[in-house]
Amino acid sequence: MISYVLRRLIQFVPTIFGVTLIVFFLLNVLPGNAAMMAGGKNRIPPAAQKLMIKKWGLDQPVYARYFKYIKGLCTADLGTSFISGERVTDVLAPRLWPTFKLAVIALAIACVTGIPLGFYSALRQGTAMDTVTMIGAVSGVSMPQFWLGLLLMYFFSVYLKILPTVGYGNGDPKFIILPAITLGVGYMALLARTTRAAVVETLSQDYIRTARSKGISDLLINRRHVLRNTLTIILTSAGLQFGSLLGGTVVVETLFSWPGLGTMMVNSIYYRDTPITQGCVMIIIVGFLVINLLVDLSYALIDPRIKYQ
Amino acid sequence: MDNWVKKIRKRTNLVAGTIVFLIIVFVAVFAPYLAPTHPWDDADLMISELPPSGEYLFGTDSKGRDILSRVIYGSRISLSVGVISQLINSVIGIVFGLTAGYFGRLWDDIVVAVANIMLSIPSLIFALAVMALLGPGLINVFIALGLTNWAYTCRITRSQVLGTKNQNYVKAAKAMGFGRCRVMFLHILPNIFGPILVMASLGMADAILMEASLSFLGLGTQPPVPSWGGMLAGAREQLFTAPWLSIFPGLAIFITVLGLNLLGDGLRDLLDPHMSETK
Amino acid sequence: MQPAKTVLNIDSLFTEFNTIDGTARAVNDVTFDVKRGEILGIVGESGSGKSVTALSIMRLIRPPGSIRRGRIEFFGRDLMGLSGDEMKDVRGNRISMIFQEPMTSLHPLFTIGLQISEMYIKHMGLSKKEAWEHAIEMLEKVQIPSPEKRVKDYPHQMSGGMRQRVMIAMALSCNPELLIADEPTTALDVTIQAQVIDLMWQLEKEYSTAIMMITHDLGVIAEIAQRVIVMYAGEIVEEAEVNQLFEQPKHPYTRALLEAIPKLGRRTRMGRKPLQEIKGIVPGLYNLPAGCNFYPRCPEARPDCRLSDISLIDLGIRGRVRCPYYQGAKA
Amino acid sequence: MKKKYPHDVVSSSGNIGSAAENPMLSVEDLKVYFPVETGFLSRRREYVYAVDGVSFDLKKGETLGIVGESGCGKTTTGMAVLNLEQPTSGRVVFKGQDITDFRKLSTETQLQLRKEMQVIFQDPYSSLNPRTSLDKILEEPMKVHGLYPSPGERRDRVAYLLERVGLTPSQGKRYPHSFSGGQRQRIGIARSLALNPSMIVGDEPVSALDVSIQAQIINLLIDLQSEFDLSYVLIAHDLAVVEHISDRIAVMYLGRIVETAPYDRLFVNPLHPYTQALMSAIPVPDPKARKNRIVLTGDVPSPRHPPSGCAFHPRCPERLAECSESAPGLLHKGQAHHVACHLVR
Repeated sequence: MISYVLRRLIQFVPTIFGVTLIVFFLLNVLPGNAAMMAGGKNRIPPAAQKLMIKKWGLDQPVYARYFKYIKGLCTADLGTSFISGERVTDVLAPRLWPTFKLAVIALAIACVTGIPLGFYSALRQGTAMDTVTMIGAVSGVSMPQFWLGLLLMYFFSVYLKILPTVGYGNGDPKFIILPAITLGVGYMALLARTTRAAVVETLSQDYIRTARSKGISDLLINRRHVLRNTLTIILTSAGLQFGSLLGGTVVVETLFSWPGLGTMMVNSIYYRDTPITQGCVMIIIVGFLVINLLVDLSYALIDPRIKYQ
Repeated sequence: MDNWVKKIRKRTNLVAGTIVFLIIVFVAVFAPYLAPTHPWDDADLMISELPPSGEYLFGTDSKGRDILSRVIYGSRISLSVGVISQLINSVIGIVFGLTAGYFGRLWDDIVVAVANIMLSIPSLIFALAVMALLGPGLINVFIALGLTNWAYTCRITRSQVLGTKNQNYVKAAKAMGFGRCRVMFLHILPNIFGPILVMASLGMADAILMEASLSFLGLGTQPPVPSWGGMLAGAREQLFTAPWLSIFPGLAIFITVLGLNLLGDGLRDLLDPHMSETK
Repeated sequence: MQPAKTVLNIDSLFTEFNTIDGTARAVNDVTFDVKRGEILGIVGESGSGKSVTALSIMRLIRPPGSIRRGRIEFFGRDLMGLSGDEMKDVRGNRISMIFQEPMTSLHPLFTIGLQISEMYIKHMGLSKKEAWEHAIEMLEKVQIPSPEKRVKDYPHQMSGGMRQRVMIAMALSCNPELLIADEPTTALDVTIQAQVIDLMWQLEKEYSTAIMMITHDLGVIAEIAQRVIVMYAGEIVEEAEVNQLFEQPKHPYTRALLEAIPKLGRRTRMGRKPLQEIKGIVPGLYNLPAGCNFYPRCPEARPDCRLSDISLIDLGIRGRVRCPYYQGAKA
Repeated sequence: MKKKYPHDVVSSSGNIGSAAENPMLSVEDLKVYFPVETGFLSRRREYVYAVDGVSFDLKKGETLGIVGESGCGKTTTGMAVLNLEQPTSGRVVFKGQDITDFRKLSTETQLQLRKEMQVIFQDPYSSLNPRTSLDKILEEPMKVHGLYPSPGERRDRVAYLLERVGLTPSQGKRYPHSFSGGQRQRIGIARSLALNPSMIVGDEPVSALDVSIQAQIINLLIDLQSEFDLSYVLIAHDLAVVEHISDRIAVMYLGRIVETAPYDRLFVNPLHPYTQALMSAIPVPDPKARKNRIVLTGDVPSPRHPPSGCAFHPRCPERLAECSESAPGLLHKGQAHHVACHLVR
């Protein structure tokens, strides 16, 4: 088990490395462009451009800049913003908490509703409830988040007037309700579908037939035998699909003017502030990787086949 | 063959998905004949923000353009994004997945490593980064989304090849001295095409959603081209005065994506008997 | 409990599967009984309905299958009339079952100790600790070496033969009156199969449990069974005491089957004669032939065999046979 | 249908299996090891010793049966002979040509060899490409090898093959899923004959079939042997089937041949304790013959960690002290009977 954990931890390093490589080169292959476009649509005089290029080290070759960037990463230095000249870490730090809070609450909503719905649906395969739940789930997966957000906003804020439309409201919990639901619904639908498929698959296994032949009550079979096995499948796919939730934060934050990493990222793309974009992308990806690492490590607790490897 | 007809009929999701998809294709192809007005040339500020009525079924937007016409033309954008970007995805994914799974060894290790790194970047984030590099525009959307999801196709293809490679009919083909290309493309590929097809239709749904998101964020298709996502970009500000601006383009995205998802689900049920015996 | 002669009495059992391809009559008018302490062999090829019969007795048939009609009397009580909870008290406790696939029939994420304990906790109301002790005892009975260590193992740490022993331990833990063994040795190697058969012999003597042994292997049947039922395409075609079945098979199918299998040493002793083939293919359950199901493949078929369904003829002490011409053919 | 049977050799003369003439296939000290992933951070490489020093000959027109339990390496041996597995060491010589390094041979030689050696698999469900019609399954190898160049000739050949294995040419348009297991196995046999091979390796060709179908396929294989002038290597776990078909039998245990003899010698006088136990373990379909069996204790050890010395010694009822120390070599006991056991000297 220790060897498994170690292996997973060590595998984490090249993945991070690979990700930085792809992201960095993606955002930096056109060196002059960044300076030219810096400051958005307002063109900068050529003299100033040259100065900026020199100042940001953009005259150096890409690989040299990459090594510098990696060196910086090791000391938690993500570079400085092209626009404001502030350190990227300083710009992004206050943005972390709102995004984290939004993602976690959305995740909680999705898990608490999606997994039981999928379970329930699988146990009542073929009934009307199952059909309704699964139609709901496929609709949830197909729903564009910004549209769902607009509909919710219209209903709760414009029509019922019980919730605020947009903004952070200085941490007022009322403000997070709509964004969190908007962000969570798609993921909830994904979880419900995954859970149902996993449970249906498990129910057809030979060892469930064995459990039935032992005379064990359905409740115990479902709670113990089915759930345990299903958990690994759900966790895997929940981890992999968590990326869709993180990607969704960008859209949802923009729609609700939520002061998180997502809005920051979109703005930095508008203004061609590459270091900021890069910082946002890296933080989101690391979040995604950490979640998947936790998922993998949790197998070791659930599945004895890994424990004894 | 009789059974095939029966089986397809019993799959409501497959039938519904196919019908929706065909309708969208029809609308996209015949848009000029179906749309009452031109989607952006007929702007007329005199008739801006009119609610839905007999004359303007879906109402008009702030520039006085007929929303119905724009939604009809928007199907062309969404459909082309779905088809073209998924085509790019599939070709890359199949080529890498097939060769990696079949040849194994170092090549497999490289492909798997790259695909895993790609899979560890959330797709929308990756697409945003590519758009940041290329700048907005429809062609760039094709490229960005075409490069985004190939790793999923690659992974599925590779795992299918690994399963099929050890099937006895593949061994028999080798034992008869068939060349690698013949074995890969004539014996393995046709047998794993089902799951790839499923991936493709679900991938199209995903691409359409992502294009809408990019355009909503202002980083995808640029105005005045009527992209469904782009039409919703400014809708929030008019939510109090003209809520219909938010309704119809979103509904169009929803129905299209739903149709493709149902199609994908239905295909999976049909082609993968292991999963389908539940219904 | 009053010692009864008959443990199980099945009367006109019909089990069907309704699928997109039509209705499969997997078990078609099957009637037989199992007596106290006997080993009843049920032999048949794939699709003969032998496994479905077993699952029907346990009432474990899942959709799209269903028991159409019939009585399944267990000590005089019709299992078909029991509620779900009452049936659960019968399963595992009084009738238990072993399955063919030892690799997949145990839950991969639980220790075998826990899986055996469940039986004691459910049916005898023992505490976890007591149940655990009993589980170790059971493992010892099925001759698993160092049971107090192996009880903490997970299934993936055991070989196929070991797992089948665990299945047997589990099945016998509550001392059931009837044990249904569905191809328990088919997935095992010959030397391991010999061990398991040996074990079942010993346990049968010790527990005097009636055993219903389902297999496709006539060799296994000859080794272990006292009475044999031969099934073909969902029907019983012959029933006889084991020696009689092998010496004087009555139904043409039984005869053909016995001729068709290669026997070890026969060629060395008698030279190579071609094996007697049974022509044609095993019929699909969706489109059974009219009249006698075996008619299209029967070497002794007569024109009137396909005119009407053939009923099972009761020969008293000599068993039963579903062929009106069994005597003529014998000569 | 009346069948002519090839004359049966009741008494095997001593020359069976002897190297008096050039054998069609000769395998010398064949080893196939598969590397396995071991614990992380450990440098030690571990192997599955699937085949660990196997030697045998196969004469023209002969049938060699290889029997053993799962994991004994019989299938791997067959696949290595066909070069569907790469041998780790040893030599495989086919018709006088060393084919061990198959990939180093010229393309023409490879094609020629593929044509000569064919295979029949166990599972009739996975051995046929589900997306290919019967006609195509049989025609494709002919096309690739340039046999029967005209479409008409090919069609005739396909029709002939189908008829010969007991199917009708009109079924050629159909796809594998519409056939039963036995019929599929017939198709697999027809495919293996399509290239007119001189040797066929059959990997458990009848063990997945129903009892009533088994006999059909066994008879078919025997008929085809004389008709097409074939040599067979037949891999099976069922000793009774092997005895019925084979001229000579090799018994394998944990990657090695423990005993090899003409079928009748082996049956009358099995020398190796494992062979004896294996024979005694087989349930005989005769209730009168219920007997005291030699029941081996324990499981077959993993080929990853084979026991020292004679691999059978932990389970052997008659083991000696030396059995755990040194592995016995194959000893010739006369009349082509070889055995590897310290008890037999």
